[in-house]
Amino acid sequence: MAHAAAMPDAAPAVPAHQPSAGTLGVYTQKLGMWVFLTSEVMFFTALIGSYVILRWGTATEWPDPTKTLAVGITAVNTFILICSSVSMVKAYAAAVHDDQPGLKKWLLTTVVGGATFVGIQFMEYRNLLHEGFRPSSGLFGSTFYVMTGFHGFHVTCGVISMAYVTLRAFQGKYAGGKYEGIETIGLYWHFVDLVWIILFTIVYLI
Amino acid sequence: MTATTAQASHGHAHHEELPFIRKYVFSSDHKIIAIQFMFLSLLFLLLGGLLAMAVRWQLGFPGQPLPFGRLLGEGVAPSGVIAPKFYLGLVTMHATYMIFFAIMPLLVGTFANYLIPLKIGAPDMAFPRLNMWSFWLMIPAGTFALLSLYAEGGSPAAGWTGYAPLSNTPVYSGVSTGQIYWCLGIAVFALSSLLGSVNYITTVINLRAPGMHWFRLPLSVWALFITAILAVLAVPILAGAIIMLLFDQVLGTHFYLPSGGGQPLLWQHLFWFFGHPEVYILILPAMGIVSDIIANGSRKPIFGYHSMVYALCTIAFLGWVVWGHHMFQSGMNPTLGTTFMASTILIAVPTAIKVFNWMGTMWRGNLQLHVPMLNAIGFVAMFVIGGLSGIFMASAPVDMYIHDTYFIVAHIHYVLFGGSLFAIFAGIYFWYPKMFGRQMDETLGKWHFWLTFVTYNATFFPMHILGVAGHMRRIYDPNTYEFLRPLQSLNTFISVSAFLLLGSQLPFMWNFVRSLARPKMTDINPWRDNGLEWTLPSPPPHGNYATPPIVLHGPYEYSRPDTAEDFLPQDQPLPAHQETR
Amino acid sequence: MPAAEHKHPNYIAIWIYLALLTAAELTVALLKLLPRNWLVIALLFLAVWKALLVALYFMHLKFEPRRLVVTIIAPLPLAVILILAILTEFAKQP
Amino acid sequence: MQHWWFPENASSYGGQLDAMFYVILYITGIVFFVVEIGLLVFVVKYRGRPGRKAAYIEGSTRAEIVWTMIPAITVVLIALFSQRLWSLVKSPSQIPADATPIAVEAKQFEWHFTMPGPDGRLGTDDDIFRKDTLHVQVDRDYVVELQARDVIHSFFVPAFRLKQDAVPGMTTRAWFRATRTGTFEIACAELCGVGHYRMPAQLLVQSPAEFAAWQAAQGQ
Repeated sequence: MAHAAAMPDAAPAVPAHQPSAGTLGVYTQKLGMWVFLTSEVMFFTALIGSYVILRWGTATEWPDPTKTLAVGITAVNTFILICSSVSMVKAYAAAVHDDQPGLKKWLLTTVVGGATFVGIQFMEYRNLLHEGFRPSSGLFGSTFYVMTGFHGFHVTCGVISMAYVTLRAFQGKYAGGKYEGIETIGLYWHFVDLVWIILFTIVYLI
Repeated sequence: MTATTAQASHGHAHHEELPFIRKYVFSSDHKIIAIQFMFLSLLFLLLGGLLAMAVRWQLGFPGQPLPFGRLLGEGVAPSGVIAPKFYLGLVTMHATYMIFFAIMPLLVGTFANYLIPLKIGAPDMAFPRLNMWSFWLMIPAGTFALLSLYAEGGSPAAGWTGYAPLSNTPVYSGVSTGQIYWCLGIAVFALSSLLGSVNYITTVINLRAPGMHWFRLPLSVWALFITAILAVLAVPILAGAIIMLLFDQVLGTHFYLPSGGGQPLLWQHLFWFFGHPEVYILILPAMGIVSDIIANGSRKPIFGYHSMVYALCTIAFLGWVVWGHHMFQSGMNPTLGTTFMASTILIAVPTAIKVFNWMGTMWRGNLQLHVPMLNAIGFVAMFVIGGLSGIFMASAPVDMYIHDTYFIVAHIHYVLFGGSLFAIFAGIYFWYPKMFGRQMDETLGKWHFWLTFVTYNATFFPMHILGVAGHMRRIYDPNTYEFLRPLQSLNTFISVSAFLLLGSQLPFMWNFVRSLARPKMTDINPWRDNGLEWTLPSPPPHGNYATPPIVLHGPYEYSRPDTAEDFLPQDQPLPAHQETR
Repeated sequence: MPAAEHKHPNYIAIWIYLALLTAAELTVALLKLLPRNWLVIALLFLAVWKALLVALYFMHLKFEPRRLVVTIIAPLPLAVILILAILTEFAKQP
Repeated sequence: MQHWWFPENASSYGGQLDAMFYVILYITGIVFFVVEIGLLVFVVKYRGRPGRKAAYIEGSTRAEIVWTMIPAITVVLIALFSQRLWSLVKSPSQIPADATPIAVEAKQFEWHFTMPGPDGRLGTDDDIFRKDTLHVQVDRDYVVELQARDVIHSFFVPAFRLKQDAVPGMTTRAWFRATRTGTFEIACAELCGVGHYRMPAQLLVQSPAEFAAWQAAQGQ
């Protein structure tokens, strides 16, 4: 689909399943995903930056998060998300090596991991709201819910897309070493994991 | 030059006939999407213009009933007289429609979509279905924006900049649902704009035709590419900021509310961190379009192609570190203000390079004063005024007096109307034949240009004087202030000019609609342009190029001494195999 | 295609690495092993370390063409400029 | 016609700010005429004629260096001069140490002024409170401490060329010295709600004698 050779006379003989690369040396879907991820970086910059500024730029009192939030269960949740990232790269490796059973297995693991994360976060929200910790509970509540909420929204979108990709994998759409779709959605998945690593530290632990 | 036939026997363009709804409604063809964007944003342009007329009526004839004003309803205009709250709604929604739903989709949605794949020799965008989503998301975004105008409790009244805490506290503004719709509309708009921009960047990087090196890209594509980079990085900041503004209203958060420990200035910083790159999103594509048209109209290579590209990049980069100049008088740290003043004033340098290079292009040319060229020259002439008045604001101490006065209103309109809109007109006249296969009427076009040019200046130039006299912006009735009363006659003059300015758009509207029914033209390259799009039939088929074109040289090979014609399309070989650029 | 494209690091090793770093974070944070400022610095350091592992190995930035990596990193200073500028702004307030 | 330009200046630094405005006006005016006349001349001189071919010129590095350097030097000079003035009007270190404080609280759609009594200090018993009227003495330094009760307002004294936003949740400062007596208008310059247009206040600059008499009258 992409014809992006830089020189008119230097179009190399491209093997059947190898995506072609443009100026930055990556195929189109992956490039598009990276461009999208840079914009996601800026989106989370707005949210995390506001948190940093409101917490450390002004002289207001800030409660100890480890006292309000359930750090233990969230640590487990963090671990689950990291695990789903690992299963995602295993799925990618399986796709590259055309290991179809492996691909299906690891994709399913990833979807289950992601869904578990969302489920646990949902329970956490329910408990917190029940205890009276709300978005309107001062700046801590405001920033907490907006940051983790939008992260959870991203995970949910990821789980839905992953479920779709898994369905396609079961239909054999990635057979023959066609790994591009898996790698591209994987980038998004790892990015969401990466954001959580930062959020877990600065929201729950500091 | 050879016209590529619509039916391709092999290669990329084996697109079977699609049903009407897939071809013209839920189309993933970048050209159809561009035209959809154009129709939608021209409607918003007209609506924004009508709101401006109501604003000008109140300022020109304060307290007089607006003609047909009773139609607006007693709630917003008792006995036809615009109420103060509705006035603020008009001001806010005029700017919101113009910036987010007219100028930006016209420049980016329309021209980026239409020109990028055609000009780089690509079959379509990198992600055609995302592109379709980018347009269809504009429908809910636009619907929210329209709903907010007539929402219960009044339309948003905090200005398009939505400064907190006025914007997020219904008690202070008297507006509730209107402001919420406004936030939702802009948030959805942000998503739409993001999908489009990701597409443009990926397309330019990966889908250029063989031989289309970076320094063989037309300046319009360069400008649209850099614009897309700005949008990808700036628009998410707006999305984040506006979501927090929304949550302050609906979830009871306190991001911008001092009562809960929040910071009103945080909103301003985030907004302008987006807002200044946004200003360049609104002008860089115009510069690119004008560069292409001026080179074509002058029948000369663009003067200093490389420095034009570097100037674009410099403006885009500096655009990130100047946002504080919107906040000189906000109570920001004066030392920070100094930094922002220095970076801001430096932008004058790359801007000056561009203006002088356009003049250099016209110098010793063979100027074809057709309608697109007239509008392009109009752009240069008017953009200079907007750029120069910017220096007054960039100087922080001078800004202290003219900040938030009509001086800044004049400035923004010289840049956005005199700049962007003239370029948009130029672009529409120029690419209309490619889009629809029909030429717009030249005589009506000239009438449109000259009437617009005169009434436009009569409307906006006196605003500088209002500003110097201290006339604040966004005030419902200047006569409350003793020192503004002598300006009433000037305000009336401006208003009458503004009505004539709207009237001057009638030839354009008629021309645009009427030309759709004119006979099809046979000439596929009426402007004798070098761009790849002019090697295709008009309108080009779905999938554009049957086989990828091979690009052999830069886009501005006009009037070469060694060619008989005064142009040389990019896929035609240079005489004697000379390698240029 | 260059061979580097499909280089697979030992993902399980990185998984263990990440798990250990997470455990280290929790220990430092919950037992409050360090004075407040040092605690913040240590935790941020650990978080960035983990994020880098994810970016380099899971998102295989380590194996991507350098020009892609540079392009992706280029906008990050903007984020830093934004936050630092606003922080200076509010720093002057009592 | 005289009202179609700056109101007559009445502050110590207003003259310098106006001078800066005129400097920029002259510089930009020259550029304006160069560009507009240039465009006009080109349009007439190089207008298309059949059979003529344009000159094939791709650019000129020397010309571009010239029109890069001239604007660059000019704007750097403008920035340097502006910086000096900016610091004079807004830098906290430039606020005269012995300036008399005035507390201004802006609310929708009123100005609340708290002026010190004869002791020259705020927060004492002789403070004078006025709504929408501010009394100051000519040739004396004042520092305005701005606060906002609800939304952002902007303290704008056109005759002083002074503008400073009042932001809820923080105190902003601005200083001035009136150089002539008279009654001037204070306006709100930041959109602050439905009554933004009707937020005028009076600023009375009085001679020392008048001011002392007024101040004494308040104490009774």
